[in-house]
Amino acid sequence: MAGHAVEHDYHLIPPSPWPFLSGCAALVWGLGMVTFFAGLVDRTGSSPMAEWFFANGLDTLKSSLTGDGSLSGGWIILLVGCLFAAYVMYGWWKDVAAESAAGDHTPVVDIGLRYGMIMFIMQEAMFFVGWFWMFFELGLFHKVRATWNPDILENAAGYADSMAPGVTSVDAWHLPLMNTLILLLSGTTVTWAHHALMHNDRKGAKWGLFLTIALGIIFTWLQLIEYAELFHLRESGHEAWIGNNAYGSAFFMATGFHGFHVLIGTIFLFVCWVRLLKGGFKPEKHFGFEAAAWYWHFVDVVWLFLFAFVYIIFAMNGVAH
Amino acid sequence: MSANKKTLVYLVVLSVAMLGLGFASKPLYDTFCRITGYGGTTGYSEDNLSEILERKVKVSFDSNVNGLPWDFLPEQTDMSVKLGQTGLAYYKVKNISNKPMIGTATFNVTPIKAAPFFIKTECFCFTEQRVEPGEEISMPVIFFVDPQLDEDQRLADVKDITLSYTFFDVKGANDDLTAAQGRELLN
Amino acid sequence: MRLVHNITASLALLLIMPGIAFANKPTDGGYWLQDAATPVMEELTKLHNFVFWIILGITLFVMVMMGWIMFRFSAKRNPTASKTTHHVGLEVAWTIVPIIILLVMVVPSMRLLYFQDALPETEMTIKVTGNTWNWEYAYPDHPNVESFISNPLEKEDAGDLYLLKTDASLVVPVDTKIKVLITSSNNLHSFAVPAFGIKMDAVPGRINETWFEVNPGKEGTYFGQCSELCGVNHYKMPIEIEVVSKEDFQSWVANDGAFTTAVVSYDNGSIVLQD
Amino acid sequence: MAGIGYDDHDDGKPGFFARWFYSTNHKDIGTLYLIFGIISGIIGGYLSFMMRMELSEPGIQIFENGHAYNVFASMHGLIMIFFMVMPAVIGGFGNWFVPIMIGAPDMAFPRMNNLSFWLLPVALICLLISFFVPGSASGNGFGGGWVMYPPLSTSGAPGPAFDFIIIGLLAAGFSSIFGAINFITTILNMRAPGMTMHKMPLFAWSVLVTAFLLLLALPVLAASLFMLFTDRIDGGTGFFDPAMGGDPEMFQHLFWFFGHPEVYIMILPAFGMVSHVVSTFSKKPIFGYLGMAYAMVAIGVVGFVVWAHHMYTVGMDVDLKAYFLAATLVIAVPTGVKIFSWLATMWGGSISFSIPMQWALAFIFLFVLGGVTGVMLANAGVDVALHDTYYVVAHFHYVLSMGAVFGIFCGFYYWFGKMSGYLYNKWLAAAHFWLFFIGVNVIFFPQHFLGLNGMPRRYVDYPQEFELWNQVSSFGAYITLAGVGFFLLMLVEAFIRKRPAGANYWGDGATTLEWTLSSPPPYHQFNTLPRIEQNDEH
Repeated sequence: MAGHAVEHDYHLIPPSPWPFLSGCAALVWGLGMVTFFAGLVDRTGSSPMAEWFFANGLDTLKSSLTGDGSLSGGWIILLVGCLFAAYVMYGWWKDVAAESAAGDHTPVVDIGLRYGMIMFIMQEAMFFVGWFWMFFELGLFHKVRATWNPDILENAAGYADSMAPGVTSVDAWHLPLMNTLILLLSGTTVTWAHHALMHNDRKGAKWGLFLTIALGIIFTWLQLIEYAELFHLRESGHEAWIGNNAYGSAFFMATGFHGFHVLIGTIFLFVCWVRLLKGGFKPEKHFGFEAAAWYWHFVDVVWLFLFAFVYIIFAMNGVAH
Repeated sequence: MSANKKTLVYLVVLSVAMLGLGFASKPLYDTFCRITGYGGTTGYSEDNLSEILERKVKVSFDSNVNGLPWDFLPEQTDMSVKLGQTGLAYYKVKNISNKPMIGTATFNVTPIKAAPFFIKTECFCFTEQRVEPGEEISMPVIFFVDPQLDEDQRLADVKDITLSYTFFDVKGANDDLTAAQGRELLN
Repeated sequence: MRLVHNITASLALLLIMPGIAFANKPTDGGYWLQDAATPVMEELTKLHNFVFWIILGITLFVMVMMGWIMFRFSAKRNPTASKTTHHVGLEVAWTIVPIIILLVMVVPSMRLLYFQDALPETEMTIKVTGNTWNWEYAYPDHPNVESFISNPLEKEDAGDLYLLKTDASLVVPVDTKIKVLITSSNNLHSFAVPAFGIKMDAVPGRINETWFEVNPGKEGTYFGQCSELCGVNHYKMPIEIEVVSKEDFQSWVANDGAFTTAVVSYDNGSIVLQD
Repeated sequence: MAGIGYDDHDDGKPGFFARWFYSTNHKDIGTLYLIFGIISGIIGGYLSFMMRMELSEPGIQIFENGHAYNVFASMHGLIMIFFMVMPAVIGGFGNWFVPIMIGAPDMAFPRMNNLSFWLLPVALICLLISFFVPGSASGNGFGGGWVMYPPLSTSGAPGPAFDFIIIGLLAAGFSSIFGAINFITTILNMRAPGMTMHKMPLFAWSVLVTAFLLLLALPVLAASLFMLFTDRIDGGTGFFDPAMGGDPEMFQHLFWFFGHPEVYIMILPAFGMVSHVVSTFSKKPIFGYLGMAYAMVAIGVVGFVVWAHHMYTVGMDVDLKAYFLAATLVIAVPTGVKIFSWLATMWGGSISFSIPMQWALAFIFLFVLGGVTGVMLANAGVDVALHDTYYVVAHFHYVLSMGAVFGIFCGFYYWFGKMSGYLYNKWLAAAHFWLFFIGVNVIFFPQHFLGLNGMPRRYVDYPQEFELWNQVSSFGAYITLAGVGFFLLMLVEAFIRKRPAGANYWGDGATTLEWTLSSPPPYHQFNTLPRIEQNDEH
């Protein structure tokens, strides 16, 4: 049917290597995940097959890569997988940015991109639903069954009793409060950048975005300090360290995954910043920037939930460390 | 495009509703039960401890050990208490291995619907217990059954409540024993 | 298509033939629930049969309708298709009628559910612990009976009852309301006795409870099997329950959990052992 | 663009490697999905055939021990669900026909579409690796069932086999999530002028609902898989470890919150395809189109609030059981609406019994059979006797192995000419249908009897009392195998003979947009968007 002129505004894309390479990167990353964590722990048991697997496969690879084999596990494979994935993302996004600049993103394509981003954020929200569900289950209903404290529904303070006795919780009004303010502030700076961009005030946009990224990095930094302090508690032999129970599991995994999303959001904003510096984005068309801003706001909202439930309510009866 | 946008709005609202309904159905249901007094999670107020009813329940005691060389038994199989009346029961635990060991106990109560009314004012659960080799220790549980149990229609048939404890080994605390034995037990 | 319908129809007929009286274990070629030995299982069987008739009716209705439509409206007999696409009355009807059928069904269903759950005043308790891979039974009310482990018998010893027979059966009295506490020492298991209508998961760190009461005159040996995947020997942890008369049970308890030939007499409820 | 210098709007097909590995064409990607689905189906079918052979008589004949059998059973479930049914119906037929049916030139995000596909082989490789690496002390592979309940999947399976499965399922999950985003955007944003939501073909509707289910359910699975992963690390988390205050039962809640919508994810697209086939071969438009569309939406919505009916015996509060019982029964209503609407579509029609129609009729009948046993199982009281017995196995194979799979074959024969451009041999196709139809019924109908009689699932060996029906069931596996043989024969024959199919080889009844195109359709269709008349009747 060649020869017909294309009379629609949709964007037909020529073959692209990135999806296939993404699959390859995912495979390397997945192998890295398994070998890294399987390598950390001696899971071989007594199976001869296991001995063979580790001796001939991973250990050989590991020692050929590291020389001595003192580092157990396939962290190198994991690292290679991550770098591979980063390379693919770089190439993929570069193509998208180039297509956008070439005018391939007609209004209808632009709307499609918006739908796509909304759906993506929806699935991210459901991912956190899983973690919050676990958190509430451990906080509320697990103890209903276990009759730890039956008045949980009477007052919110009851949440705190989901922790084992003596477990110290993080004081919500120190670092977590600061982090909340930082994220809220970053929400305003990103809006500032957006409005500046819309009014073609490129300098303001650059500054707004720069501040947002800086605040994102500070947030991550403070979160790392908080983790470091908590790990220090374990090192010092504090017997009721929160990592020793299911509450701690939920705490670390929920805040950890949020932190991971902050990292992704920061990188996303950073990419936008670089594009902005290079002269990308127009006042009337800058969806890449908007998507980053949406994502940032989503991360912000998740944090507010974490702050309200994980830090404040659960920590009401907790002992500040 | 506006038709599309409308559809989007509808669908987003729909999905949020689906999400919300799914996520909220369990807590909502529990809350509903509590408010109507129909379900099992009736709350209790803290200042009714003085009230003691004539209705009696039999409280049975149960014990389990999971992955520890310990003997762990209740010192009484059951005891009859009035609603609101404080009961005192003892469990004894003995370390039959030749090294000191640390365990931690979880507990639960059946029937599930009666669990929220079973209140322990002192227990040894969720704290680490260290027991020397050959040592035998006795551990008290002080509890009462909330008199509000009597007001709940659903619990009219509850005459027997079981309190069960399970001792687990503390992760990492007894490594030399559990790394080998624990796996053996599991596989 | 007709041939297939005939086959399925005859299979359905096979199903509704009156059930043969079954023993206390599965029967080769058996196609129905095992014989009820407890009130719960009796109720369960009743509800099952009730629902079965409803779903059979629905299936037959759809089948006959389909058969008729395929016959009547085949291209040969009906060369020109109609263009009807809506009939409000019909659409409302096939929404309302199923709702009514479901409402009819839900009443006995809830009754059974609550009957199973409401623990009556039980006369004794047994405790079941699932291990990998055997069951451990204890009698908390009878401290003199030591808890024991019930291992499956190997093929040579079990004969025809391989994968059902154990080296130590759970002994319970007939006509007694018995509470069963179920837990597990590691993986999930499920304590299931089909003839009693009980099945309850054994979960580590949790205690679950259920109850049964074997009907008078139903003494005998009953069999069940672990019903929650628990690893390599999941298939090989059968449950064997010996239901004995109250007197025999008393003597079993008096002998610290052993059947002996010793004569036992009962004097005002207390047991007197005679040589 | 990495050296592939094709003009954006070139209609020519790229070279082999670029076309099949770097593809951005929805039809090519759909073809890849279908080929992938067939390969996975053969692997999964092999696993189930071995299981049936093992069970054909008491005693352990084929497998080394119970663990090896459990590995086969677990992998059969995972591969059939994630790598056969889902890729075939959503990835394969969805990719091929959703854009065409709504009058779009391609999917909204063609590159992401290809990513969705390429994550699947990655996932399958991870699952296949897990076969050959240590699982537990009893042997290689993971034998904890497709439901992966802890503690059997945490402390009970210490080897890396299960880690590979987690990684594989995460990859498959992200594949489906990206696919879902793509379908939703395509359907909402790329409908041809005049193609309103209420004029959209039912298959597109079914994929839209499915995509929403995927989007909302799979992230929860991803979260619970991460929990399993970290629980498995020594010194890691304790979500499902009672010793740390966690709760193994909680995994079941999270899993089934995903797992129940997953069941509808597999069956809804089949509903869509069957609707088209029934309408085409009755030469009548769908009866009660709106009711059909919104019944699917209702099934999707209710599907999210019934998950714990898979957990009646875990020791749940009785009122919760009562709620889940009632909610589950509600699903029978929209499902009934669909069944009756299909019957009403045929009523007054002029029915020709071509191969796709045979599959569709068999689908309706067998789905009813599987559906009514679902009503039985929904009764929490009766479920106590049937839970985790072969009755459940029979039930879900009637709705999946005969529901979803019959739907797949129904669509396959319906669109085979459209996709390949060739006509299939009717005799081979008929042999496939009849052998398959008889085979699966012989396999699964006796399993109802086994279940009623009390035979538990996932048993490598069973008491001799269960022998008769197991023998019958295993005999059915031979018949089904022969049926699959005819399917492959049919494929080979069609591609050797190359009988050209016309644009609309089904005649008047086939009214959706794909029949306005040539067979196979041009590499890029609808360079001029079709216009749907406002007064088109459904």
